[in-house]
Amino acid sequence: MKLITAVIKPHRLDDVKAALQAFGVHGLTVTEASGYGRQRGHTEVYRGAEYTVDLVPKVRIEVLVEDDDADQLIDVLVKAARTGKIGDGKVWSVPVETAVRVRTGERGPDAL
Amino acid sequence: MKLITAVIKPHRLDDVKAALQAFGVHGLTVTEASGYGRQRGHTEVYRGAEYTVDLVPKVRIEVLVEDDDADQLIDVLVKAARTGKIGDGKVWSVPVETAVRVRTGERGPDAL
Amino acid sequence: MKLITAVIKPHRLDDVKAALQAFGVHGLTVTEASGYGRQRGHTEVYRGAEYTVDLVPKVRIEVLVEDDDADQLIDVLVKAARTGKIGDGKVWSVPVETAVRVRTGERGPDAL
Amino acid sequence: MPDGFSAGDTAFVLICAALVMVMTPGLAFFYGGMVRAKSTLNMLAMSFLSLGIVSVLWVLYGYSLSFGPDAGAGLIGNLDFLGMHGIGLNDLTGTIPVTAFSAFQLMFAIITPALISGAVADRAKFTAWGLFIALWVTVVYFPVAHWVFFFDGGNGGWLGDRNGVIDFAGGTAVHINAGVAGLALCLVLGKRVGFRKDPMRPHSLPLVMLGSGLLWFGWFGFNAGSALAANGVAAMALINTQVATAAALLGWLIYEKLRHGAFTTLGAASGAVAGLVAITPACGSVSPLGAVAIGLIAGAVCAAAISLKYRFGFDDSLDVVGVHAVGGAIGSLLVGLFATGTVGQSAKGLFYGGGLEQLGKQAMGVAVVGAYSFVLSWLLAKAIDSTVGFRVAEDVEVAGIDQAEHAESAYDFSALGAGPARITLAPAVAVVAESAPGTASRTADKNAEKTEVDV
Amino acid sequence: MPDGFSAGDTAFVLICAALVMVMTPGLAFFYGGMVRAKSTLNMLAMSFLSLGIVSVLWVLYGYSLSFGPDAGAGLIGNLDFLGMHGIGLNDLTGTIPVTAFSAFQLMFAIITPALISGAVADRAKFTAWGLFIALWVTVVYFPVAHWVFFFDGGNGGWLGDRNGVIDFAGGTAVHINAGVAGLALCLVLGKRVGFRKDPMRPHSLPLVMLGSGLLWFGWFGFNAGSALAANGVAAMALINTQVATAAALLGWLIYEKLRHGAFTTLGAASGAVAGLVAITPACGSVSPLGAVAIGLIAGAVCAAAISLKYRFGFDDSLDVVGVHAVGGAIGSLLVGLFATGTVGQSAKGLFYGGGLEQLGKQAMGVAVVGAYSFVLSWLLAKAIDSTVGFRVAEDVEVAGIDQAEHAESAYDFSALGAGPARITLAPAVAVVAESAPGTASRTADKNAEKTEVDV
Amino acid sequence: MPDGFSAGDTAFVLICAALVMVMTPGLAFFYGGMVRAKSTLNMLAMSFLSLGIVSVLWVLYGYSLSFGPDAGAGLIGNLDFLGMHGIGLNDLTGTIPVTAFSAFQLMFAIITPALISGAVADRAKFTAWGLFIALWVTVVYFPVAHWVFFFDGGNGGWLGDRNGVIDFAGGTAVHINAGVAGLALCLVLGKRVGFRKDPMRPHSLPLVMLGSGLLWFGWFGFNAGSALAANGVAAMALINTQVATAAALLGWLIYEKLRHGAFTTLGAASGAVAGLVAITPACGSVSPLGAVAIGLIAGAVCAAAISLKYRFGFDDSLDVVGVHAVGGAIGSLLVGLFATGTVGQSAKGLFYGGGLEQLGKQAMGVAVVGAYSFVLSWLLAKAIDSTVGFRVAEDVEVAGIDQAEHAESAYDFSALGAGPARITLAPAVAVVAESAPGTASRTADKNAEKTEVDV
Ligand SMILES: Nc1ncnc2c1ncn2[C@@H]1O[C@H](COP(=O)(O)OP(=O)(O)O)[C@@H](O)[C@H]1O
Ligand SMILES: Nc1ncnc2c1ncn2[C@@H]1O[C@H](COP(=O)(O)OP(=O)(O)O)[C@@H](O)[C@H]1O
Ligand SMILES: Nc1ncnc2c1ncn2[C@@H]1O[C@H](COP(=O)(O)OP(=O)(O)O)[C@@H](O)[C@H]1O
Repeated sequence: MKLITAVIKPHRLDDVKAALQAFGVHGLTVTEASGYGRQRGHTEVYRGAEYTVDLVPKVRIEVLVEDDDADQLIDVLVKAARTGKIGDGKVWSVPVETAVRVRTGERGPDAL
Repeated sequence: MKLITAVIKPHRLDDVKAALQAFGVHGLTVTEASGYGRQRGHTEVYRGAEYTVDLVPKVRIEVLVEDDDADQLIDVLVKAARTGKIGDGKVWSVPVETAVRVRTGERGPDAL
Repeated sequence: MKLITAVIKPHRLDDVKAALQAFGVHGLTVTEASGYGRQRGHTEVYRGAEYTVDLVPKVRIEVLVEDDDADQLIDVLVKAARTGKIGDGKVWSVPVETAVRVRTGERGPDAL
Repeated sequence: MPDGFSAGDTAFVLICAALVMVMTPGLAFFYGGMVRAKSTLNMLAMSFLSLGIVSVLWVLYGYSLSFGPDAGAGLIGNLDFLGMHGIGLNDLTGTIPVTAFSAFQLMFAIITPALISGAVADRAKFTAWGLFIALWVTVVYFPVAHWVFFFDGGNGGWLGDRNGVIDFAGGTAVHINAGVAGLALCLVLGKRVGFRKDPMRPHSLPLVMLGSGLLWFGWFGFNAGSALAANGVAAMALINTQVATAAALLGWLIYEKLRHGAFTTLGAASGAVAGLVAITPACGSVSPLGAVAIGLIAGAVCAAAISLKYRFGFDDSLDVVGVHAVGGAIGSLLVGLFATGTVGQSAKGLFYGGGLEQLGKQAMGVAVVGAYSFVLSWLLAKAIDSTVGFRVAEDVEVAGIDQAEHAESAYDFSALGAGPARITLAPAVAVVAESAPGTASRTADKNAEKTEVDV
Repeated sequence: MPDGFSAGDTAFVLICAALVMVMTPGLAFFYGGMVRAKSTLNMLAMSFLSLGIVSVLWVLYGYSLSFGPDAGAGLIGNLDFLGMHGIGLNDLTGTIPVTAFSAFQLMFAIITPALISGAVADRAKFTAWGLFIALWVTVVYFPVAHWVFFFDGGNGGWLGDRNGVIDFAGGTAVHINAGVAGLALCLVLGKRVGFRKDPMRPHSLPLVMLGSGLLWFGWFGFNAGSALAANGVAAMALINTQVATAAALLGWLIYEKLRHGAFTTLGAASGAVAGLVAITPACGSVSPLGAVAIGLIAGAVCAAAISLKYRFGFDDSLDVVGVHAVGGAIGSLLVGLFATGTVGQSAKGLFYGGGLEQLGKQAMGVAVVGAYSFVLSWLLAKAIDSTVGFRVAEDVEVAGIDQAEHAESAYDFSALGAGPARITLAPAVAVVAESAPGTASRTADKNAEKTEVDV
Repeated sequence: MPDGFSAGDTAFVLICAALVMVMTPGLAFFYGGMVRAKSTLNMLAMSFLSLGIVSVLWVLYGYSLSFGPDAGAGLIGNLDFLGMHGIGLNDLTGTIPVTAFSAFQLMFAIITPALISGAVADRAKFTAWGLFIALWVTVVYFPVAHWVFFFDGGNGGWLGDRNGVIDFAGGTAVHINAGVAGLALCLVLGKRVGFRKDPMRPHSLPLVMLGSGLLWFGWFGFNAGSALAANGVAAMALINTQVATAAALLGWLIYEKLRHGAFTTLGAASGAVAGLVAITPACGSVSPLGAVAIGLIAGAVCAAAISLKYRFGFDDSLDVVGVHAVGGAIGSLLVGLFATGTVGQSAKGLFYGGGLEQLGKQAMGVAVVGAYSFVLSWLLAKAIDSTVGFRVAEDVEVAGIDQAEHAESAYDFSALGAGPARITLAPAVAVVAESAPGTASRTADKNAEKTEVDV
């Protein structure tokens, strides 16, 4: 099994979720994150002190998938998340040794 | 070494932490997350506009363990997190190549 | 490629970011987290009820790097994050199979 | 306007009515900040509901039952003023229009049941709460207000006018009354899930401080306004209110530092409220120095009293008993010691040569109101609980009562304004579509859904 | 002070002026809590800007245009009082200093444009908004206030003084006026990005409740103060305000429970405001029972009216039309039914044997103010939009208008107080350095940067 | 009540006292929102502590030192009124009860030290702060109030009554006094850890706006109430307060837009406060147009002045110097230019043909109060610092002073109400257990623990 992690722009989450559902993904886990990269931050001013905020809000998505679906799922995810503007984010996959569904104790594919 | 990641119901965190301590785990890292899956969300109403909130609050736990303890730890964790109701969550493990304790620079098992 | 994950003290983030930039890292992803470990928490009192808060705020950093830079990057990161006091945190690395830049679809090293 | 009318007194009482009104939102924030984020809205809504229900009942019959001509023995007013009928624009109560007096007193009737809500935080069905407010003000507050606040030259209320119990602004009628009712209510509803086990720290102390600030501010209207005139008594009541509150704030902080090792902001806010409660019955009869003494005592004693709920195991969630019942009793009884006889009235307390007589009267007032309120409140709560049911389901409580009872979330600070929890607005369309099955069904199985939420 | 002066009335009106002033911050919180966190500050700033601009214009010429001697036909005041020149310290309006009356009326002029801002939440250029306020009060509010509020024995404003339209405290001049202007404005600006599609739930309902609490509190000054004296009429206006608001709160909650299955706190707050709006024109002419009726009707009807924007597809973001235009019209018309003729004035409504005459006058008032305000507001908005531009860029709106227009974030709750978003203070040094290229440049390409922010 | 008594004036001053009281919580929110979340509670608590301590001292001896019969040379009051003894219920100050005047003035004494707290945000030991308040009001505020506010037909305070320094409501006695004391305090305590390096942006601007709104509201009581009567002067003071504040809000925004490229909400709030400060000494002697001028100047100048701390490197954390010292000085001096001689008093300013005389007096007032306050405040701070110590440990400051000094967290918005930080309630049991070793020990090694927290 694989764990696909994606760091994307927050306002793309809806579309990504929809695309993954369409693709047949039954679940995913989301965390709020911030990213530093090519995308510039912005400036804020408080009583004359100007601050540059160089981390921008991102959303981090984790999806467990069976090995065979991994590549296709990555493509689906990337397509749904893309705006073409700097800061669209990254997607990566790592190998998973075991996955368990807490409720039932099922392992492997059945855990999804 | 292995990294065990668990996504569970927030109100199980106490028991899981206790169980892991009992099992001999010296530390863990927790992040607030939200999950989408079989568990349904709920409806909210604001001035006549009804919203369906389909992500539910979850807690994400990460624990580094030595290879030999991994399976047993997963069992302990799953048992402690289980309520038997839909939405109990997932636990998965991935292989870790190196782990370092920042304070001392110790590596491998000593880092835990 | 490797994914380096670091859990550090929040007020070290600036220095770590600076050190990584100097090292040539072009991006990273940050999440707020809480950690349980050797570092003690603190006590709070609300109308006579004393609570012990045993999770302490941490910051979780994720960096994708090419295999050859991994070890060096870990050293840089550990040095920058260190205060020498209990609670400095952990750094670990896991193998990454594919990494994609959402904006362009570039894969592998080019995705960074 | 007729002879005897005073524009100055009217201006004062009308503004004081506005000040007392703002106490109820203030209380809502004071309470709302103390609960967990997942039940904040319910806490706020319980107070706002009192604003809604009591105001309407007051016009319909509340004013008449409380301040209509005595129906006999000083127990209750008659029905002459149903619907506030027959009250002329220029009829006076003392030097002010009757309507001004009625508006001022209405605000007292609103905040009293609102005070009770703190005892049943996180777990009361909203409809049951509304029902309770309506019944409680009718059978408890209106009569008690008549006993204590209705003066008619010896033919008024039996406690105040006929038996000389001194309660300048409501230590018995408002605070003991509400505090004891809170005890009855939390006994009937039972403890919150996780009481003494789960963490239940306040989700926003700045909100609590805001509430205490508005309460303190509005309380000047509550106490000084009770002079019903802008005169020396009002001025004395006002400064006594300020210094007693300040002293209680210090008293609570000192107790806390000694007992728990820290000066907490929640302690400062709680001490201030305890002082406001304690000086309420006394502000019209003591000196500023007496007020300081009353405040110090009330602050320290209430700080200690709130731990009773742990010793005896009743879940008076936001310490309505420890602060309002205890604080109200302290203030009412201390009148018997500190009344100078030279401020609002002539009865002297023990320390001013008045002997024990007034103390006895005060004790009677405390006992009578406390006993009556406890019994009636307990019966009402039981009746409601065994009919419509007073408490929400356990999983609703665990998920947070706001979701099930109000279908809202108090906060959403996420970058996009929708939180990690994503939202689809489809139903908004349903709202406008003539046939809204989606809406219907969604609403229908809402409770079913609720049982899963966040658990 | 001269004969006819009343210290009591002056005290009352001065305090009422303070109460009305606090309504504008209250409105800011009511609106600010309803939008997403990323545009909260803009919402707050739009109201505070009105405090700034209108106060200055009022002194310069606003008071004179509104309450200067009639320039002809009751359409507008003349320029006698430019700069409030020639108003003696002891000159009186009725029984109070002219300055007191002027200060009281100023607060009305401030909140009216602020009310409009709710219709254009999240998307209006701040400079354009400031320009709109200045022009709008000049060509719309000041004249309309003259029509409705300026009484001069038959030589005053043409609606109120000359044609007997009853608007005690501003149902037409303030609420219909602002509500209709809001409609014009949101039509010109267009819908928010994602209207009816994206989640746009309130980011802080406690902030909304705070706003509604302050509005309710300040509104006593607004309505009772409009009697311009501390007398029986003021007292009646005050109690009517309280009970109508309470009834509307209940009316809205009931409608919502039936239609959407939940009693929401936002509904309680919205109902209260709807009630305050509806009773505003009527509080000086109806009985408490009449006020209850008006409140119940207003609460339920406004709760239904807010869905109009979905049916007709205009993005009146915070329901200025549904609450203020509709609520103001309801209250103004119901005066024609519920006026008793025994409170503030003698005209009787239909239910009190007055026939349809007053109702006709009321209808005219509603129609005239509504039509005038809509046309003028639409023209002003168009003019501004086609010159300086009224709306921010789409990516700015998506990123949150606060960043681009105010260079601030409303909240930062992170452990370190800088949020995951790290900050460098270099520019603070630049601020003091004589040559601040860093600052300059940074400021220069700010908009460029903005276009990337958080999108 | 005796001859000369006015119910209208009494009503006015009593309500104004309540308005001034609410300024201190308002200030707490204004300051509390500007600091990082981890030190919000300490910021709030510093203001509330002033409410507690000063009120009690006022009754004990503060009123007597400030407003007791002059002890000589107009330097200080005597001890005739210790414990407010011997003040009859109906004794009058002018047309109002002495108690009303005393209560009104007490509120001034409370907010002045609270204003100072902004200069030492995030780092002052709470006990040391309490000690400072007590000493400072005793040796600085009470005497200075006597100099400026005590009038006794030429035998009163040496600045106001004897030398004609015009300070209607406290530009010197309150604002310069507090502002300069803030400078002394932050010099003694030193800079915050990370000053000019770490991000220190406000954690909640809505809280700041709430504070500014309450300050603006309460300030009407502060300024208009200083007329001590509901008359033409009070009305003029009120409208001047409104328009000067509005103009200053605009002045600050314009400066900021030109200098930093954005209209910030914090700038709007800060400008409003700067305007309120500047008009305080002048509201009783200038015209509305003069008030607008004073406001515009104060807003722009203060906006520039706050950068002084960066140039000179003192950490006046929340700009007490830039806003209160500078704003107070501007207002006090401008009286010498804009006084019309026709409002509250007869002295004419330069622009009204009064020559430079009054300007000279004003300059003296500014210099005297500034110098006295700086020296005494510096000595007190030094004394406290070298005895009990004034500043918390560095790691406590880094972790957030709230944890160590108040053992609380300001917010907890997490789903479960316990935040990612889990909590065990064991001690709550300990609280009730007779022997509470757990509690004891936990309290004992609290500081030890603190040193690790979050660092
Ligand atoms: N090396 C990296 N490791 C982990 N996350 C990264 C890395 N580089 C970029 N990111 C994440 O991807 C986001 C987008 O990257 P950025 O360089 O801004 O734009 P783009 O991916 O379009 O080139 C960043 O905000 C960060 O969250
Ligand atoms: N494929 C997946 N990848 C990652 N996380 C998942 C996946 N499926 C479910 N989850 C997480 O597990 C949680 C519980 O899953 P759910 O399907 O609701 O219940 P259950 O696990 O009991 O069947 C979800 O809320 C989500 O956080
Ligand atoms: N086994 C573990 N798995 C995952 N994270 C851990 C583990 N042990 C510690 N951590 C993280 O590292 C942080 C620091 O660990 P701690 O034991 O407190 O100090 P130190 O690392 O200096 O010995 C913890 O707060 C936690 O976030």
